[in-house]
Amino acid sequence: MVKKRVDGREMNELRPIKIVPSVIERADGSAYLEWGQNKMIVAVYGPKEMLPKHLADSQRGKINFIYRMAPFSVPERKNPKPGRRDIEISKVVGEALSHAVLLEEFPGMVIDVYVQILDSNAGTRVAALTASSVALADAGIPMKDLVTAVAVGKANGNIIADLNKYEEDAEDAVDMAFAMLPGSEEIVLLQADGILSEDEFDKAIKIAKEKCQEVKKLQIEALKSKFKALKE
Amino acid sequence: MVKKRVDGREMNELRPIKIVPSVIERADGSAYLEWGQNKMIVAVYGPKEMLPKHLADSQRGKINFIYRMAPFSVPERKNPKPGRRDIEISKVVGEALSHAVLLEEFPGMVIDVYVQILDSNAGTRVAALTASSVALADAGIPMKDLVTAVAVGKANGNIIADLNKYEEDAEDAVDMAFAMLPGSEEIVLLQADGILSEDEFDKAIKIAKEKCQEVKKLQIEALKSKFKALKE
Amino acid sequence: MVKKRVDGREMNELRPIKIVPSVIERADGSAYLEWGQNKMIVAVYGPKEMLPKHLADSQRGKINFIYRMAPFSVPERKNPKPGRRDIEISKVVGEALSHAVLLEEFPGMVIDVYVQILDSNAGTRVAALTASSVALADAGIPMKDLVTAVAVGKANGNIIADLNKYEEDAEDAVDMAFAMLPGSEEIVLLQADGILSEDEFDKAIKIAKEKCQEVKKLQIEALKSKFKALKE
Amino acid sequence: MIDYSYDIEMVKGRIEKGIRTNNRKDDEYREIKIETGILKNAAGSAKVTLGKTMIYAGTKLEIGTPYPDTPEEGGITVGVELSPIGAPEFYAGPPSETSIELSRVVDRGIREAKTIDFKKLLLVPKEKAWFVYVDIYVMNHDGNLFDACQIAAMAALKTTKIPKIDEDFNQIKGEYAGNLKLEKLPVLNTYSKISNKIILDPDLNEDYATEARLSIAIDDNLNICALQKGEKGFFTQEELKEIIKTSKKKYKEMRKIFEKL
Amino acid sequence: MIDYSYDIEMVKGRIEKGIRTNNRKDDEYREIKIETGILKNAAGSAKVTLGKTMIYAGTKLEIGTPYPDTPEEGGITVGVELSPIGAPEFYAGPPSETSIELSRVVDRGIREAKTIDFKKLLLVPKEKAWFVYVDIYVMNHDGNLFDACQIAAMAALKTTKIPKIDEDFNQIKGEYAGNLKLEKLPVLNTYSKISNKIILDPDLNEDYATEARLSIAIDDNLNICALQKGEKGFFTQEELKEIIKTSKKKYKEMRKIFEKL
Amino acid sequence: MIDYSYDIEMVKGRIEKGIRTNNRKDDEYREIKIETGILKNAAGSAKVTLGKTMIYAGTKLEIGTPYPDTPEEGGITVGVELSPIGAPEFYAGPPSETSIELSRVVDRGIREAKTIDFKKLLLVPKEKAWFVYVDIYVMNHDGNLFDACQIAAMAALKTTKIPKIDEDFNQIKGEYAGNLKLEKLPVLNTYSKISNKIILDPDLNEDYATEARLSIAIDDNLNICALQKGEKGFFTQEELKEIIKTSKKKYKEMRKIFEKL
Repeated sequence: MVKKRVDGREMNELRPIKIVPSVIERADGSAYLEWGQNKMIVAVYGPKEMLPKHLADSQRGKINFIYRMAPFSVPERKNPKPGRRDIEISKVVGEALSHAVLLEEFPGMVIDVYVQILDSNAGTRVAALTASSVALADAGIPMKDLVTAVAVGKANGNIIADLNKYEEDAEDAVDMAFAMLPGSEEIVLLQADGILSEDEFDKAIKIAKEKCQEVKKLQIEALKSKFKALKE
Repeated sequence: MVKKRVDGREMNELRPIKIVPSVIERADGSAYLEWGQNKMIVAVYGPKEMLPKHLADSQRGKINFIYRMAPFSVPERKNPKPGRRDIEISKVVGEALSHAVLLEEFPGMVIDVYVQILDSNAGTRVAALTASSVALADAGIPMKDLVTAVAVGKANGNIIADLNKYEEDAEDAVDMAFAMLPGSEEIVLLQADGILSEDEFDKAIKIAKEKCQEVKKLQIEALKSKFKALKE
Repeated sequence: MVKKRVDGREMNELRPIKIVPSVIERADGSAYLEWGQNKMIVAVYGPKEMLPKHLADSQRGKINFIYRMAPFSVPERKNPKPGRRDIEISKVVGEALSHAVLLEEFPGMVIDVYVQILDSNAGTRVAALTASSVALADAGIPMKDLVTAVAVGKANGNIIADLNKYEEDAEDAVDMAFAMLPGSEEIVLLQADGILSEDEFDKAIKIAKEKCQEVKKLQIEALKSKFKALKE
Repeated sequence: MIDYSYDIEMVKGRIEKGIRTNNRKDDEYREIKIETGILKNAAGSAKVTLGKTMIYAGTKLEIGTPYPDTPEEGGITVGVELSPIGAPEFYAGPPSETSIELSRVVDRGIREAKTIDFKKLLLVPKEKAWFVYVDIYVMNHDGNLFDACQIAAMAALKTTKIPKIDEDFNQIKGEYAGNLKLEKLPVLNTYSKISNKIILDPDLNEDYATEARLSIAIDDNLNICALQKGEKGFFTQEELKEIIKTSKKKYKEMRKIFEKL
Repeated sequence: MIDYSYDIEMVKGRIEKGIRTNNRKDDEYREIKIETGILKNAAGSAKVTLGKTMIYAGTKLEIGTPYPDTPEEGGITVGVELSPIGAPEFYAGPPSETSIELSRVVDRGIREAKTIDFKKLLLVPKEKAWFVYVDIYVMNHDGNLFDACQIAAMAALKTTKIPKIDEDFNQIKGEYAGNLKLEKLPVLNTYSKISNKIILDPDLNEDYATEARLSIAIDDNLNICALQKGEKGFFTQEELKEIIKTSKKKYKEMRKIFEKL
Repeated sequence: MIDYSYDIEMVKGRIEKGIRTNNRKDDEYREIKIETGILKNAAGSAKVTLGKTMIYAGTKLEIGTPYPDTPEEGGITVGVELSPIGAPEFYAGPPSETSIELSRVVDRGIREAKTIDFKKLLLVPKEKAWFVYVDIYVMNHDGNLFDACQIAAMAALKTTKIPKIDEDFNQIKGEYAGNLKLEKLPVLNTYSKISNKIILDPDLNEDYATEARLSIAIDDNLNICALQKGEKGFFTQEELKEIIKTSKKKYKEMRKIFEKL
């Protein structure tokens, strides 16, 4: 008998993902993303002049990445003010995104990337990163590649892809946020909590890389369908 | 038997009003106002350069109106920090005041109008607006007219002028803040809470307009007595 | 039988004091100070350009003095945010320090002096002031004299020097923070809480002045040992 | 991006000639689309588009202590977030005064109409009652945020489920005791005065050209339950009368939308 | 507006020659006027003018939990607000360090003199006691805010009524159980040192020219109960002695003002 | 002051040639010095120097209410303060995002290794448990704050005494019921990638030249218990493998330091 996960998925099966670019009229680029129960909107504004000017870098542009969760997006109502978790995620996900963008083309400028989580069930940061690179492409920002992200980890003794909240609460749960540039396999995001042996880590990375290629196809399809729609 | 109100007033009778301009030596203009139990001081500083400069409007000046209640000015001690109510009142009363001031004469500048409520018993925002236009006149700011304000509304089935706190707590209470330029009858403030029929609304507006003319006389008298005092 | 204090000290005996200059590599000047149980580090950065510029004084420099207590430095854990006490101490101690520094030599500039209290047991502000003037000297900031500070006061009917926490909690306790320039005996800090007669005050000041001369020697020794170390 | 290149004077000129985008009439709303029940962690949720203005609203219920002056009542809190996603002029940070006014006008329209019977939210007198939090996100700003936010709030509230609780008053995850009952269905209508014309539901260009704004909440009995004038212009008494008449006329049309939810 | 056009050097020159505005003596206060009981929502209230410096103070009493280290005591909190009404250099926003120093010096003078017996504020040991909030607004700043604020605080406290409470410890609106008792009547005197002269009660021009400032609180037994030196200058021991002597002399004069309230 | 005059390109050039200051090897830590028990008001305390990076850490224990989802557990809170004492680029004010990331990485390394058994901190189920606060001050920043702060946190925790309490759950001053027990001794290792080389424990110059950073926490069983990649560069899978191997090798060396405390 083949073991399955609580929601019927295979060990390395992703939850259903839906990506729709160009959903916010006033933004320079945007994307709506569903990933299992997770729902979010990303908007990109810029490149534009960095203000106040003393924060600008005369050599290259900057990504200002802001991740926020709505009060109703989690089981217990969240305070509307950004918490320490929001700020940490904004920092590391923004850094991961920065690697892909050709920032040297925007000296002294900033690109604002805002993510609003509307509903959540584990894995919002990798979903946000995946959606953000679609929104950047939608905005026409030059990038060396998309950034593609997945969570991998461990629950109940199995190394699995794309944990849900129930699995994240397992006694032995490990949640690992992973992102790479799918062309070069350059790893730009890696955050993990929980106990993993070296072998388990290797296995998790292997799955993560495979799954990123799968997610990348969805990103490309979403962008293609937009440009197709534009042509028609 | 003629019905009267709990404090003995007629249905459309205002509480006693006292206005004294020029009470704050260091301000460019000021006024002290008592309206029933309400007591407040308004000070005007400006016109002066708007800082930071990027907030300035090169075509016209701005009114920066700030309304604050002292912790001891209400039955339950108020937190000294401004609340959401203070901020909303500051915005709408400031907009009402702006209509009367010849802002095109002060491009790029700002006029600060500060109101401090010291004691309160319903109707502070209309009292603040009434006092503010006296303080602006006291500061010599050119205006097309004074702004004159009253509260009207409903309590215990009657359409009445100038509700007190007791009346505001009636089951069917409606409190409507109203302000106009008494010369042109241009309505610049209108805020209402509570249930009013169309007919009741018309009646309330009619009373409000009459009462504004009454209040206007008190504003003019206060200003005259000041200039008279100056001449002597 | 000679009366002694709870910790065995004479009435006008200071607790052991240890001063070590130049403890923070990245600072322009610094000092570590132990005074009884009190432990703290002071760092000096500057003189440097005052920003934002509109806060600068074109005639003379400014001291920006910041006093902070670590959450673990007091018996009950302190909130890490600065409280009203921290802010008041920063103001008055900074003013006391300003008198000694030749601020006219730094027009438009600022010298930052940061004090972090790591452990405490009464008298941290005078200890901070004493340490700060060593750190300023360590930074090579020109001063007309050191500033030297002690606490004096009253406990259980005695006028005493350098109260500890236990003595500060006496029914009749008076705590008086005192600082002077030891050369000219110019008094630059004086803060007292609690009831003192005029005679007691005179006696306390007399002790304070004597004790300052004692503390000054320790400041000088600390600075000398540093310059000696440098020469070797 | 929506093209906002034409200037305020051009908008005024068009309004004077009675021309609105897509030949809209002065008292006509843009197309309204509502989806509800879209967010699982929210007790109630809605996505509303009013023309190109896009709003998300979600509700949460929490148990709290009744206020001392209403010991047998729960309560409601409405917050509007002008998300930086929704417009280049919005920024991340504490609520602006625009956001606070918007929150309070939407809140008052719902509260004053007695949309929710706060007594029905009571669990234990003086001790425990339900408090309803409505959080509204402006995700694309193309004008008339007041009405769009009110519709989103009403849609989220009307589809709000009350959590089941255990004997310790802890919410049981994913189980519900029933729906929040809305006693009334108030409608908010917002008007702009531009060049002495009054138009309903201003779009973003019309918002920019607005001299005075009036928001009016109408209840099930066609009474006025809240009013808010904004901006630096003025209204005459005649204009107010006209607005009230229009709003009473619009009420049935809008109510149908709420009834269908 | 008060004319502050003449510069610090001119003030210094005048002080050196012993000239003060209105021929005031070095140890003389400007005219003090006090009105009390002027604000109905406040438990106690006062308007104080010291020359042209104008202060409003109001008190409120609230029931709170005693601190663990004083389980049988209530407490007091003093806050001074430098209202933007009172001077062009004041601004709306969180308290400045000037405002915090002012609050704390006024608070300590009153607290250290044991003006209020905190044990008498107890209602239920460890559980409930009265806490007194004194909020002080500077409405016109013409110098010496320390003494003006202290007088206003004392006047508001001395006329404070303690609310009547029901068995649930809720305040009964508009009813009072008696007056707050002041056990002591401390007086605060503030001095400026300008060009080596010491003057009492500096006005605004003198404030600007001040090299060093000393505030001293004297209690009923002519003891010192609080001291605070401020500004970047210094005092000599002899100057401190002179100040203490003057303050003891002034005590009776000022106490009379408090007694009359 | 430490001389940081040579530029990033020079650091890169040196790293490429395999040259580090003081001939340090790529996987070698700078000298580590630890003093503990240095602060009396702290429940536990440590001063740590890692080369010229200097950290103070102190702990406090307070009784609080367990979270509803862990009714039988206490907890831990780690905060890192980038004190303006420690570097000219640090400033007084609310925590920066750098400080927040640092706090959370140190916290997770300790938490995920199950260093403290939170169940042992329970006093009364659902009602009372010990909460451990670790406050860490960066007093001189010469690079690799992650590892220096983790060492300081571990040293302060390992020497933390649990206060004695009376029957009312009040702490008895200066008396202790025993030591906080550390169940595990996790080690945090931080690596910089510079010009395609991976080096352990970057000093400040190396910090500036870092393209990508990786912090990895290893537990007693040589498992990975936390990972954090930072900065705008990337790692390859091979580089990660290399880092994990080095970290497992370093674990015993570092553990000895913790064991000696």
